[in-house]
Amino acid sequence: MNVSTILIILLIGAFATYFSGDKLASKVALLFSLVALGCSIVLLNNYSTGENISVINSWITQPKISFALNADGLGLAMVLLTAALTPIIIFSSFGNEYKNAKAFYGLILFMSFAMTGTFLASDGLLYYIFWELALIPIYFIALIWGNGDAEERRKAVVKFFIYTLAGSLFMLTAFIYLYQKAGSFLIEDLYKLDLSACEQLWIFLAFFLAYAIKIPIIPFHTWQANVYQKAPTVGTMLLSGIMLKMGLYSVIRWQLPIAPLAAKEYMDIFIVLGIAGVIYGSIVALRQKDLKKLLAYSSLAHVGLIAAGSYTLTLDGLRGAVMQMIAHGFVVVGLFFAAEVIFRRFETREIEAMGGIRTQSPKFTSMFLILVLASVALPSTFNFVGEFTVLYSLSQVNIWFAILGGTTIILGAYYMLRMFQHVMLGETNSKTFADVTLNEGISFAVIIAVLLFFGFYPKPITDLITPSLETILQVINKN
Amino acid sequence: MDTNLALILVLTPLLGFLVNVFFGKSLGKTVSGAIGTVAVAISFVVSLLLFNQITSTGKGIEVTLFDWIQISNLKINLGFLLDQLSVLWLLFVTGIGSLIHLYSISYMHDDENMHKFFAYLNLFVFFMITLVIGSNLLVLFIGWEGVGLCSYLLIGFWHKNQDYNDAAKKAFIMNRIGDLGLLIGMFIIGTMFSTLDYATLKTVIAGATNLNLPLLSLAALCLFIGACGKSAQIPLYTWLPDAMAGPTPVSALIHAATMVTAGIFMVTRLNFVFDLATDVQTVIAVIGAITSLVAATIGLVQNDIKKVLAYSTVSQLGLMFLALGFGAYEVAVFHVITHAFFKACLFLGSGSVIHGLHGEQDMRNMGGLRKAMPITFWTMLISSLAISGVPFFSGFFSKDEILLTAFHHSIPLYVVGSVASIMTAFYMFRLMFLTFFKEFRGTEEQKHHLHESGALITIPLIILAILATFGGLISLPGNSWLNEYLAPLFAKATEGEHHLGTTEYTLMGVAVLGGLLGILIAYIKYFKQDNVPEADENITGLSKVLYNKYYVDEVYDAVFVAPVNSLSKFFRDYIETGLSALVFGLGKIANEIAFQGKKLQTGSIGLYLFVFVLGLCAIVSYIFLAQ
Amino acid sequence: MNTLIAITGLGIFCLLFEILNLRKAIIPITILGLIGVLALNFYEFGTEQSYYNNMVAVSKFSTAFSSLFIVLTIFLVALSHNFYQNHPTKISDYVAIKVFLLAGAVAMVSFGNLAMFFLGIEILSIALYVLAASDRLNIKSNEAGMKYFLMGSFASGIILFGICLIYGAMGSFDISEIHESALSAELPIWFPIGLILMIIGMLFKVAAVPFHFWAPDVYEGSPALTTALMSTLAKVVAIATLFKLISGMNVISSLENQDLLHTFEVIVVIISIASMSVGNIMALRQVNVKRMLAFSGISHAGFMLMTLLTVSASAGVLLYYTAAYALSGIAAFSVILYVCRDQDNEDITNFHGLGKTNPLLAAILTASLLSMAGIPIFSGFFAKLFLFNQTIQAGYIGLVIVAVINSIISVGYYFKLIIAMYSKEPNQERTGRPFLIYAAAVVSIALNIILGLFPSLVLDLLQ
Amino acid sequence: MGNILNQIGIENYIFLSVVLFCIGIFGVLYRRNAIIVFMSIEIMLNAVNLLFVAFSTYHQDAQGQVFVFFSMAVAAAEVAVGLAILVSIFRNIGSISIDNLKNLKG
Amino acid sequence: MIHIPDFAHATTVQVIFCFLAFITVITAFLTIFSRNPIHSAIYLVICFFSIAGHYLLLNSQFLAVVHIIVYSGAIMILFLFTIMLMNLNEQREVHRPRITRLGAIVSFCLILIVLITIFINSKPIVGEYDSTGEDFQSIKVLGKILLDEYMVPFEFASVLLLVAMIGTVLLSKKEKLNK
Repeated sequence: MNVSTILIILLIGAFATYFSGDKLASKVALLFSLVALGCSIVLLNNYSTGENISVINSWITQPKISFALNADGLGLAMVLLTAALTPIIIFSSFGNEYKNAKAFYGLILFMSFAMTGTFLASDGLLYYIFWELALIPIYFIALIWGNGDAEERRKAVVKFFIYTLAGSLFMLTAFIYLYQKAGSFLIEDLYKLDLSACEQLWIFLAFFLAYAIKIPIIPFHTWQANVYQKAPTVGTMLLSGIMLKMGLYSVIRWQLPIAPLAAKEYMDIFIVLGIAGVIYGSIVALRQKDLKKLLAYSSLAHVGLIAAGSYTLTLDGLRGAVMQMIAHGFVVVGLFFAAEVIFRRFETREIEAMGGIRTQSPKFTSMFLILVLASVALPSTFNFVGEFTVLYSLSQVNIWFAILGGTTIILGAYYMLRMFQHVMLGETNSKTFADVTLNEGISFAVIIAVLLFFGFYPKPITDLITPSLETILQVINKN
Repeated sequence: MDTNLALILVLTPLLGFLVNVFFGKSLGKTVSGAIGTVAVAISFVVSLLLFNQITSTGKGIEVTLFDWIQISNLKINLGFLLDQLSVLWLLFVTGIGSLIHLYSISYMHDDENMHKFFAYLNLFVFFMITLVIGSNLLVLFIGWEGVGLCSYLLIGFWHKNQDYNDAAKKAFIMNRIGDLGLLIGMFIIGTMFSTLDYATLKTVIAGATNLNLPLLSLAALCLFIGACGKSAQIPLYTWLPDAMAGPTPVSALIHAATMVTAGIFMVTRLNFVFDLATDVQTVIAVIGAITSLVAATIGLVQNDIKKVLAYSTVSQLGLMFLALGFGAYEVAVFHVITHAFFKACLFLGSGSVIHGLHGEQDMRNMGGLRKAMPITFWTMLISSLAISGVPFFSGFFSKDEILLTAFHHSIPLYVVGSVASIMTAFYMFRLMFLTFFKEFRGTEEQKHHLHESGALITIPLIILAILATFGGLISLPGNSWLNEYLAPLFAKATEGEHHLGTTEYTLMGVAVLGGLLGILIAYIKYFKQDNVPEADENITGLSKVLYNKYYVDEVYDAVFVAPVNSLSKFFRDYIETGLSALVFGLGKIANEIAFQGKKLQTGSIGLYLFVFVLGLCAIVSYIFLAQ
Repeated sequence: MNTLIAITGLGIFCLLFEILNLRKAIIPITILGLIGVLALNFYEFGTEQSYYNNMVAVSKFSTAFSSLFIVLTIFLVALSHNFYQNHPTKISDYVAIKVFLLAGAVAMVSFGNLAMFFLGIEILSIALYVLAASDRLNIKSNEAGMKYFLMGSFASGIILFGICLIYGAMGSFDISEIHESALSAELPIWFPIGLILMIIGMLFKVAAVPFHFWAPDVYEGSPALTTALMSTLAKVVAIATLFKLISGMNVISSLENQDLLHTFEVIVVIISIASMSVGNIMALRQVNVKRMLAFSGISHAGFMLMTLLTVSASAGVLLYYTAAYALSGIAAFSVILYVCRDQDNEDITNFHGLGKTNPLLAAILTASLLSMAGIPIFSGFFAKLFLFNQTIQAGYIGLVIVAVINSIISVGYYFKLIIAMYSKEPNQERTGRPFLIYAAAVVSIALNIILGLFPSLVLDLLQ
Repeated sequence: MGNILNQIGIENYIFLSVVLFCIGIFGVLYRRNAIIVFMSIEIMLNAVNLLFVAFSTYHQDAQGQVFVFFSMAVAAAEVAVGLAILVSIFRNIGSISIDNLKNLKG
Repeated sequence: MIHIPDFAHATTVQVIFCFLAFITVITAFLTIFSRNPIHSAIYLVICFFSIAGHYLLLNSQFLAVVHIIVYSGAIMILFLFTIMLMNLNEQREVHRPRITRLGAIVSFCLILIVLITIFINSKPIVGEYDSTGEDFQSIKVLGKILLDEYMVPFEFASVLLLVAMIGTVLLSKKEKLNK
């Protein structure tokens, strides 16, 4: 058993879902995603016992491209994130009726497949293929099942697709260039390359464009809020919960080790960009009228901090970034789900139109509040562990980075609590708000349990990711 | 064994919280209240056990549970440190906590969400214990933010009122500003010493040569900013008066006795750091003094009974920081304890009054309650005497020591502190006179229902009044049990150990006289002359400025909040749309070129061939002629 | 050679069927015949041989491309069944012309003598003129035929002039002789001029800027099946022939000898960039799908021209690219034929809601468009990848960056169609599920994806 | 008898052909009448044919002349098809001016 | 290097060449400039004849004959027939816009100048033209080459003509629609 098993399960699952018909689709999808989760846990176990679970097969001879999947701690952590979030996301959608559900759930599984592949691929081109493949399902999910004015949605979605594709094509060019130098797309060979500073800079920038758009880092974020708002909530969860992490993961896995000189030389600039995202995102989030848009900008702020952490090139920065990725993945999925729960009852996402929910639904309020608090990195949630580590690493580089980045805990609290106040508190709304159903509650409970458990005991994850991050750091610091 | 004790200590309130959260509603109000109270009481008992152990062995207990966060040069455990300081704190946190829980059973009995109230209170106690007994700064930080969260929840307990919610939010955010400072301080300390553990830190600093003192001072300053946020010091104090929106027991427990003293706890905990940063100590002293004066002046004219107490709290906290600034940690701690007694008592008393008047908080509508609520009156009177520094009540000793310390270090600050003390006496007795003397000024309806509160309310009041009276005994001048008890904590020889000489007695006399003067003025103004404060719109002149708290909230709003909000609007409306337009612009340009290009494709064969020939000529001449 | 003979024979058979009144059987039998020819062609693969005084030279290159042409023709013939339902009396003519056209195409990639080349290109062109104008009562079709004919003959004249000058320089039409003497120092200037003129003529056939103006008009006006033929088979044939001309006549070395190589490469780069950019940008505002695909074809021509910069190494890449492009083109046109069979135009509005009424066809069209846009797992992506790889290897990184930017632009219009299919409400009933159209669409897209999954199948053929 | 080109010079034939070829191009561009345009194309082809023959003489080689036969066949075929298209256009719109063929554009 | 004929000592051949060339160019121009299509056709026939004259001058009699037969005999008849069929004998051409004419003239001059310049700039052909003295262009030789060496293209030309034939039929055949 090796890592390709997960991919196969998800791919088969995608097709099985499609052919199982509209009625069964959601359940089949859930089943397969759970199987994939189980499989990834088994693989994790195998990995920790030292078993070799990587795959490498020759695929195309000329140019030399391999079907290489390598599972190290970092990759497995991200795979686990994907495998854990997919069932949650699917399960959370049980309260909605989707027309043509078979295609919908099939696409979700397919997207999960592509994202898992991205996290596992250790051949540059294979990685690129998965990276692009992940784009197609979300495009259709947002386009077909999205909400809001159709024309606006089309514009937003097409912009999103073209924008992200634009970035990634430059990455492809960089990969081809690297291939010319290395004669192989395999990551080990790319790591070994000895590139001049100038080459590294260009390659770094090409990668940066792809990742900055995907993550997104300002000023490349303009697609984000609109797409989050227009996409169906499931799509938004996939995007914000997992897909953004593809960009961040790639920074650590590909960009930094391949072009370390450039990363070191221009470190400050990229950290500043990340931190600027933190501040800018937080400030813009303050005055958003749409709940999903607000969450989108909050996401912008958080990933900005993660990116800044990654670019510090310290073990702490990378480790904090990875932990924060996982934590943010869960919390953002939870928050968007909360928005969806409200939407199911109120049929609106306008913050102004909400309020007074707390009186009617104590359970929902509590869970939402915990998620809000996790999002503002209250200690004892996993987010705090990540954010603390990242901020600490920033302080190692320059104390001002930590101070500026740290404004996230103030501004974040400001906009999140303000949102919470207007959405949940206040006079009882004239509309009735039924408390969470069992299904909804389970999704919330799982997310909250994960966040709190790792908040107090992050060691398993730290232990999992540290060795591979150290390896990457060695590559970065090789000269 | 120690581990188990520590875990019982911490987890019982958490258990109480969980039980109340999940089953509170079905258990009924009384049961859920009882569970909450018992949970805290158990912690109190454990604290007593621990106290006993510590006093007998004289050594702290360290408990390490597991590795928590790993950072390259730091390894942070989730562990507890139970030493003299933390156990002392535990005692009054859990002790007063138990009393207030008891009190709340009755006080909150009419509220439909009583189980939640107890849940939050228990959660608060849990976090407070964590804060106190954490073995390193980061565990402290869990508690630190956790109590902030509970404060947020409890201030906004009546969540239908958006003003209360605003107050809660404000408290949380101002605290967070301080928290950032604390975090930065931690970062610097972590970087410098590769540890956040108190014990290790102390050893490392003690053994260190060539310390980077400026950096350490910066760290201390950042930590102090954290303390400012939590302990409501200038410039981050404005949240505390607003926090009175919460139920009165909350004000008593969180915003008077325990949480707000966390800053003092932290500074005391890290005394070895602050001792090295003398500049920062000066800053602390100055800020403490100014805060105490400013808050006292505002307190002079407030009409809301709880607001008066709130500003009084800020002022007293300022005094404590004054002491901290001079390195007199045990003096500050002493005042923390006595303050906890009398201020909790005052708050609970005011709660009793408010309870009796069905929610009326404006002193202009009170008066003459002495007869209707004798126990409340007497307990509050005792506490007022204590806070005013009338001799032999607990406040007399602690406040006196602070002023004494100040006098030894800085005459101007001593003067400021003394003035604040005189004002304290004045406004406390203003409160007493307006509330309990003369005739009742409220409605007939209220008058009809006036009654003394029940036993569950009065018993805590009585106990606290007793403590407020005799609390001073733990650190009598010249023979201080407290100083000895705390001595192992401090690096330097204790400062508070003064020889009682002429100067000291003179100062003591001056302080007593000052206190009495304040009481006298209040007596003349509000008893003899029968003044009642003016209605809001008639307040003019300096009082208006004071009544409106120097307009600090407005200034903050104009300087910080409004710009951020308008910046947000600006970003949202212009930058975002601009950036978006930029991206769409590229598409638009392409489309425009396409639109123009379509015109070129006229459909005319002649044109097509013409371009063909031109292209042919261009290529041929470029290849063959352009050399 | 046998392939050529077999194809011609098959064409004549088609005509005979009409006489024998076997119209119903004509399409199946032709398809079977073509499959037989394909087998024959496969059998020839790997043999390097020249026939009849080197008139026809069979090589790996020629057989590989011939196979591609035959496969494309099979699809096109299969699609003819439904397309010419209303013209039962002419169906044999249509099919026969297509088969002869294939003969011309095969001659164009397997010529050993410029006479064969010229005749091949003329057969192809004349067949195309006829097919373009074949909807005789439709003024648009007439106009398309006329435009194509006029400009095509003009280009033929230029090619002929080029051949003439080459003959003047070499005294021979034989490719291998030309190949040998191309390096001689004493060549008159006629030779490079002739070459350039021939190349320009071929650039017209592949519709490269600035010789592209005919393509959108002709594509739009021609009957849809003819457009399919032009945009797949004809384009592929033209670019393959151009490639074969340049490699077969040793053009690169010859130009290098005369210090003309650099300017030549500059020209190729400029034309390539211009074709991509003009094609992609112009396609953005088109409402007619055929016209849009015409511009898309122009841009793909620009991409394919990039292979001319690395002639010695990129035959395999060109084969792969053309196969990927043509197969997705066939799939796309199958769907277009289905959707627009009862319409008098091919506007995008006809595609509204196809995702709901015919999810399979919509998926196929989407897949083919994604393939053309170069999204992974479809062969279009690998085609671009190999092409970029090859081009960067040769040092033209700037060109690749322009190509990348163009790929981005192209997504804009491909997605316009996808959006129309999936996010607009259907405006018409679509009934009937013609088997051959579905089969052609499914098979071609399946081949496309298989090529994507196993690129080495094709890529290594010409290594 | 020597090579006739000794008296005339191959360059002159080239120039003649080029001029003739260009006249053909000019005609295609200049005239709107489709028939005349066809004729112009014929002029172009003939210019090439002439050059073929001249080169054939120049090389003393018959292949050039053989090629002329093919070229003639092509010309004949093209004219046949072109006129057929022309006729059907004429039937549809009653004109053979290529200026009327502007329906397809944009 | 333009080889300027020395008119004073011009050989007969040179005179004939100049004359024929003159005729060819002039009639070609007249073909284009004639307003009446029939006149154009007539001029074109003259042009073809003069080209046949060139062939004769180059001593390829067979080709000259074939040329006359194919062009003047077949193609031009086809043209004339079509002109008659469409009743095009009077001028029906709409007035050409000036820009078209200008464009045509510009491109004519341009391409002429470019091509001529290139050929002038090129290396002149040095030395005598060889004359092998062998017979290379008699019917016999041509036949041999055409039917032996060039057998395949010859056959292939038949395919070309077949396609043209089918095509023409296809374009002209009326059919019963929707049978």
